[in-house]
Amino acid sequence: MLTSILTKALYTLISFFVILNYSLLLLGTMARVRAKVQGRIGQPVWQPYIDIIKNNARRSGVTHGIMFYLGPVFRLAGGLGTYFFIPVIFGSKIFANFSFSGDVLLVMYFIFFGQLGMALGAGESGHPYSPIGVARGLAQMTAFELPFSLAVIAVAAQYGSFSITEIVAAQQGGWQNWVAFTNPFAMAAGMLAFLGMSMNNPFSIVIAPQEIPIGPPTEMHSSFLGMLQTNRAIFNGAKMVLFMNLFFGGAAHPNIFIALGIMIMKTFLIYLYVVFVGVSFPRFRTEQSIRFFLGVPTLLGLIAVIQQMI
Amino acid sequence: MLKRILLIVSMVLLALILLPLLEGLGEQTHVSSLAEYYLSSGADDLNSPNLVTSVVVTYRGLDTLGEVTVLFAAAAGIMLAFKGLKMDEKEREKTQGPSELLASGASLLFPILFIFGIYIFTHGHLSPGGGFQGGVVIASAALLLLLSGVIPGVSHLMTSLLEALAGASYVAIGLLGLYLAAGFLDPRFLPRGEWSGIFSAGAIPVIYSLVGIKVGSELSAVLNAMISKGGEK
Amino acid sequence: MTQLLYILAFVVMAIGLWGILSRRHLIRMIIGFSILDTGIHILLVAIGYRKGGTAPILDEALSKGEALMNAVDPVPSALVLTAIVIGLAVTALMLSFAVRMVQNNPTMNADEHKELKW
Amino acid sequence: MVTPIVIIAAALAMAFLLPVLEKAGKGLIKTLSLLVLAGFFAASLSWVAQILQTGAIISQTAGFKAPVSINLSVSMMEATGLAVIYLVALLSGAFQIFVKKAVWQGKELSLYFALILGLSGLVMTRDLFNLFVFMEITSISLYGLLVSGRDERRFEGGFKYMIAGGLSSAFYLIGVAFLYRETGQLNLDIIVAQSGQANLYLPLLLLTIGILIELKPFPANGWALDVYESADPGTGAVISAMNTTALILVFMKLMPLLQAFGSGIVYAALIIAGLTFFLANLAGIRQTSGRRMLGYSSLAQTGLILFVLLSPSAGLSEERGLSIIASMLRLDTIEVIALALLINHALAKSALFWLTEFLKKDALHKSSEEGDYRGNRGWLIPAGMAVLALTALPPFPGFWAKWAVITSFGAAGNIGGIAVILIGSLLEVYYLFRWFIRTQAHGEDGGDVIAPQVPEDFAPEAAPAPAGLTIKPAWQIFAPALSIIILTSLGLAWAFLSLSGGQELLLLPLAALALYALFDLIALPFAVKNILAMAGLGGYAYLIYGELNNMTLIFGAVFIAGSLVQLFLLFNKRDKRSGLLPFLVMMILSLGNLLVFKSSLGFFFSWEMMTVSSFFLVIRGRQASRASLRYIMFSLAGAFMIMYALADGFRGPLTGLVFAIGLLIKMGAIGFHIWLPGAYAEAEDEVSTFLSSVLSKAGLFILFITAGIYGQTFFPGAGNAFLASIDINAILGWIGVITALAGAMMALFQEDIKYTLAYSSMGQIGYMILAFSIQSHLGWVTALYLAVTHLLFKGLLFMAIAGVIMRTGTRLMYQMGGLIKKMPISFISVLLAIIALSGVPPLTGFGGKWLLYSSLMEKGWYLHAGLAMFSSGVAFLYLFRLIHTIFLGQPKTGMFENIKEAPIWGLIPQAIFMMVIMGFSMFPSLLIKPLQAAVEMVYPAAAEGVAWQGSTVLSSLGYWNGSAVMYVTMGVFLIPLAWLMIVNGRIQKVKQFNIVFAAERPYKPETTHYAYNFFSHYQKALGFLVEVRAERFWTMIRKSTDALGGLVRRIYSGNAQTYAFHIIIFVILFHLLAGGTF
Repeated sequence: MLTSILTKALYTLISFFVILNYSLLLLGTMARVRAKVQGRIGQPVWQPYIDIIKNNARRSGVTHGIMFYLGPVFRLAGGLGTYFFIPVIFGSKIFANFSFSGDVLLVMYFIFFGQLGMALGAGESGHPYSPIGVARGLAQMTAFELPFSLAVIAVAAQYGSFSITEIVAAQQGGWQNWVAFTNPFAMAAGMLAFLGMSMNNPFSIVIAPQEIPIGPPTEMHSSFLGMLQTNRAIFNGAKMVLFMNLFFGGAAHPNIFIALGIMIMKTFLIYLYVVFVGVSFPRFRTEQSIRFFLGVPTLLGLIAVIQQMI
Repeated sequence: MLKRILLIVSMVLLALILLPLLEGLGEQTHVSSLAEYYLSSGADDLNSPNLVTSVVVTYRGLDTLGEVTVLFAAAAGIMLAFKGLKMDEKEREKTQGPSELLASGASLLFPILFIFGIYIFTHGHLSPGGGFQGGVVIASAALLLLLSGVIPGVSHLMTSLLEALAGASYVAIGLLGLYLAAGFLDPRFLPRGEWSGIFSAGAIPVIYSLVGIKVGSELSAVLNAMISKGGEK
Repeated sequence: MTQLLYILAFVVMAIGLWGILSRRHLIRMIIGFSILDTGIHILLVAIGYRKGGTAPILDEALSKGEALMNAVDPVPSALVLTAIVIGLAVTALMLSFAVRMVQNNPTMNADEHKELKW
Repeated sequence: MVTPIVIIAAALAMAFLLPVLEKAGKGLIKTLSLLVLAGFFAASLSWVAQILQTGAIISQTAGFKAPVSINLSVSMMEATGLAVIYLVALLSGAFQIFVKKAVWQGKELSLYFALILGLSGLVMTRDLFNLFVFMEITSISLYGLLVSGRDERRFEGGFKYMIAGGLSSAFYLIGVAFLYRETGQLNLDIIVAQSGQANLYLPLLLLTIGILIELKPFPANGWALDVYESADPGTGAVISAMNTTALILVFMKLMPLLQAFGSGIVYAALIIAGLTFFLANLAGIRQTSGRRMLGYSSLAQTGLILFVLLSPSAGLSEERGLSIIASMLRLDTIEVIALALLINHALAKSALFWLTEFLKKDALHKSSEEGDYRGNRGWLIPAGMAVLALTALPPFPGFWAKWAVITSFGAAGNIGGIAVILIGSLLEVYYLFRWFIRTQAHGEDGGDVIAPQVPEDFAPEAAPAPAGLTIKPAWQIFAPALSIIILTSLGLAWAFLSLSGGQELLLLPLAALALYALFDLIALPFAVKNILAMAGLGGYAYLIYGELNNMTLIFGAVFIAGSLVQLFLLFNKRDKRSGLLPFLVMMILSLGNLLVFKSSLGFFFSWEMMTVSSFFLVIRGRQASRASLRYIMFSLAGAFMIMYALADGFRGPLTGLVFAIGLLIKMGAIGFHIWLPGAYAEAEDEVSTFLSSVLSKAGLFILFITAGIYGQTFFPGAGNAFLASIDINAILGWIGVITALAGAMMALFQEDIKYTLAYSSMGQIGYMILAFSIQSHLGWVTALYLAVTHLLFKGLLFMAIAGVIMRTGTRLMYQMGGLIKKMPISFISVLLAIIALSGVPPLTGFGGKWLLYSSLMEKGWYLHAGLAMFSSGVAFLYLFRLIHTIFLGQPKTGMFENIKEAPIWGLIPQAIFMMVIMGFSMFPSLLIKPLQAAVEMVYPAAAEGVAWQGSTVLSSLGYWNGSAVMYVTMGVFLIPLAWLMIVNGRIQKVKQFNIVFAAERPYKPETTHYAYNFFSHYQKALGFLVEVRAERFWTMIRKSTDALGGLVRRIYSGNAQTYAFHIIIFVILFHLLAGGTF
């Protein structure tokens, strides 16, 4: 019993370590990519590390109350939890995380956990920009949630399972088995929803109120901010892993390192796609993005679902 | 105009509906089964020559009692309606006083009419006539006096007292019939008397007299109320 | 003969009804009622009549034995008597109500006594 | 022994003598009158006893036997009818003598006795011409009584009455004349006995028309309305109660004659009666004059009684109480029904008429002008009960009679009859309740949606505005009060007879109502009352526990235990709050009774009791007039549909659908939801929580039990109708999911916090409907799971919010803000509740979502699943807004500085619910396993592959381990928290408005709270989805009904001549309906 718990703790640590570093590097890389597109040199790849360390090292700090204090904790817990409920590498014990606790539904709803906590923390800060950003973000979230959930439903219906592991298992045996190819409409709907989920252009209105003062929600600073930045990396990673699992066959190889490589490659491409779209399009207003998500992506999702129904 | 046409149409339709009633209404040679009884046994039952009176006062006595009540209620209603209603001073001035001729004529006629009225209701069981007719004649006598201005008004107290007592006595006689004879309003608790006599036919003449008094006083009171526009000043 | 009486009754009733329905003057409406009542009374009397019948009052002209054969039906006569009195009472009451109505709203036109409606 | 004829003589003697005796003393005649009236009533009762032994009492007159003389006959129907008449006569006489003593003198009393004489004669006589005489006595004495009124217009009304009365007697007399000519007889019994007579159609037609006109049939009833409007209320009561009763009895007397010689006439009268009932109610909804409205209601009730009497199939019911009464009184069932309706109408309507005597104004234009009688319970209680009685709600006799009629019609397949009665009744419900609600509306109640309150009037709980009327001295109310008491006891007696076969338990809510009303009366301290209420509920739970099974146990926990916990909240307030507990306890017990009823009548009785009690809870709100009207309208419309389905015995899928719609209305499903937000929101804050968290489950429960489990026993065929027709479930499913979405969307755009919560409840109910309609093991477990958890988190929310509103004095969210520091416990409970509600793991809400999607996917309802996910996202929006705008952001300085945490009694129930939520979150199997057991009877788990593996629940699609999720969440939460505490050692607390790290520094906290119109962008994008369509639709329905009613009443032009013309038209119409030709 004890050993199994300890092993699990060790595995969890490894998994955490991998995703943290990978995600931070990915963020840095993508920032550079974006800069290149815009004709700038950009920050160094390790800039996210510097930010986090610097923020955590700051000695001054104020708090507006308990919720404010707990907000970033909630946020990071949400990111970590989301990640831990997803099996990262198919067939690997180390990277199976806590996926036995629940299926894709759990993951979908656990995403809200951090967002809610964050929103509450930011809300207590008393700064009006925070709720403005939250209102926009939540509004947009419900919108992209619809095509995304339709895509998930289509996939679950396709394989008769909500279990991520089983979905990945069903996609093994070559790229032609990936959902992206067996159920392209679901993949399209999901990937369009993913644009909104990652809050890049053109769906970045959510963070607009924060841009004037500073990074993530407005009043957060020092170690709070550091925690949020950590989460941003992990949460990003978690989402990309989820999409990889759902639509692109997951990462599976007997050799754990090759499997990791596959994972890195796939998620990198997924993220690259987001950045690619982001640099190509201007920003939507909230109501525009809502209408967008409820338009073509939802239609695609509907087609995918109806396909399954027929 | 449209309304008029609608009226005519509906009247015609109503007439058409009721027309079958007229068909087959030939001359009758027989009276109804009910009447047969009255005609054959009525005289023996009650010892009253006037069979109509027998029917009115006894066989259908409840109707008559009701009838009295109707008149009573109407009188009460009318008096309530005129109660507290004052004639305009101007209007009063406009009314001309009665002529001398009318006044003298009324004074002359009143006793005759009054006695005639009494005659009619006391002989109701013998000849055509009865309480209502007699009462109306008496009331017309009172009307004559009122119109001619010989008396300013009929005493309210008197009429109401008379009316009440007559009415109550009527009910009492009915109850006497119930307890002394065979049923409510049965006149046979008084002796049958001799055929065609004024004190015959049991309580029928008493009842008719009471009705006469009641109707006479009631109608007088109503007329009084209408003329003076205010029964009780 | 009796049929004529029936027809007369109906004509009188119709006239009365027509008066109620078409005359706007309150008093004329009431007169219409009286006429209608009169028609009904004629009808009742007609119903009681038998061919060649005489009044059901036993006297020298009509002995007890003959009554069954020759007297008219006494019942409708009794009914008519009651109906007349009732008609009288209603007419009197109607007139007094009409007087009060006109006092509240000085017009005899029934069309203009429409404070209560709908 | 007083024979009938003595009554006639006594009444007559009184009539003749009173004007004279008056001279001797006013006190004398008044005492004498009352004694005689009481004697009449006693005599009629003694007849009832005598008739039971010896049969009909016959009085011959004049010493001769009928038909030679006129005879009076009193059989059971007449005796009981006379008892009603004499009872009302006694009460009415007492009312006039004591309350209107200035007006009522010898003449009036004398006329009154003439009237009673006329009515008695009408009922007793067997002679057709004599009947005419009594009819005239009645009419003429009534004309006379009209004179004694106050209204200037009474002569106009009286004149019209005379025109109609004159015509009716003319027709009657002509009819009698020809009848005599054809049969040679005037005695009813003889004529009937002479069967095989010549054609009596036309005489009987005229005869019937003569009687019918007096019964005010459509269209010949304009005069009656004018009379009701202009007459004194006392006289109105006399006409409506006594006159109608007598004339109905006359009509019953003529029935054998009509049936023997003119079936066409019976048919025509039936149609006319139905038309009268329906159209009078239709036109009634436009009334602004209270008395004229009561007049319309009287016409309608008369029509109803006739309709029931004449319907060939109205007496088929074998209802227990009805049969017992019928055999006890040796009457036909149909006669008992008619009698019950007569009593119900006579007592209730006369009570209402008497009560209007006390109103300052008759007109009811705007509620704010004349309303606000709520201070005067002496007026309100009898008025409310009378309205309940007239609208045939339990426990009044009308309820039982109507149930008998409707079930009889159902058994005979007479759907048209059911439709006429139910739709007409609904219209009557509308205007009677509107009238009642308006008279009692609070002075501040604009009768419209709440207007935003300006921050200045934050005064908590304004003192009630001075009452609009005072009845001084209070005893003046005795007549309506007595008549209602008698009516209630009769109803209770019937209730007891009906339910005595093992369902006595169902009477408990009434007992509780009485008991707690008594407690209110003796001014027991509220805390004591509340403790007694809790103890009572506990005892009740113990009482019914043995009768519960797996399914009912769950709802029992929701209804009883859920309420019990929330009762703690009521300790909050120190004032008397009379009227709250009686209805609350009654409602909870009625809900509990839904679990243990044993017959469809028992079910419907409890259902209506629940409706009534909850209505009186809603109406207590300060601005609830509109909401309560909607509530009662929709509730009763739903109840009527249910009644129809029960009566029809679930014979076809259509009936099942109607039943389902009835329940959906009660649950506030989309399209029928417009009553819901107002009712939940405008009720008092402490009451809202009961309504939303407990009451809202009633419809769901009935859905469950009718859909199979117990259906076979109680509602033969119910299960089949549901289970066999998948279509109904498909419809339910879509309705459910759309309700969920619409509820969430509408909750989004509310500024009023209670409206937000109310719409949220609507959305949650939508999920339950959806889950129910899946019709599988997992689906039903979901529905039950949602029901239980909804109780927990919605109760939590409403209770916490009640505390917030109590402290802040406002319901508008944007006026609050930053309360987290002032009310931290309330914040935690709201936080917990919204996490649970939104379905975010690790709390219980997620279980509901997981179950829902799993079952939906299994069912193959992918689109439903998608929409459900979308609406749960939307729910997230309003939940965040809820917690943010109230507890977070900037508090308004000055306004809420001295606010304290909610009182302890508000927090205790919240704490209990929070603990339960945490428990269920940690160990979902504690909740899910009992639910599975409940569902097992219909849908076994094994058939669908639903299984448990340790603490992981497996569906055929996925799995969920609630405990593991909890541990992981705690882990990932605690580790960063520890990290933060280590790193962030020297953290400094700053004041709320010290927004240091933002670039801009705003000046005033008041303008810094981003709360108003929170989701404006969302409204821009998707607002079109929640435009007020349903509201508009129902408004259109109301307006067009209004317009129709306006159209109908236009024929009552007020012109005496037109009314006469209507009578002619009526004759022609009647002739045509009777199958006559020209």
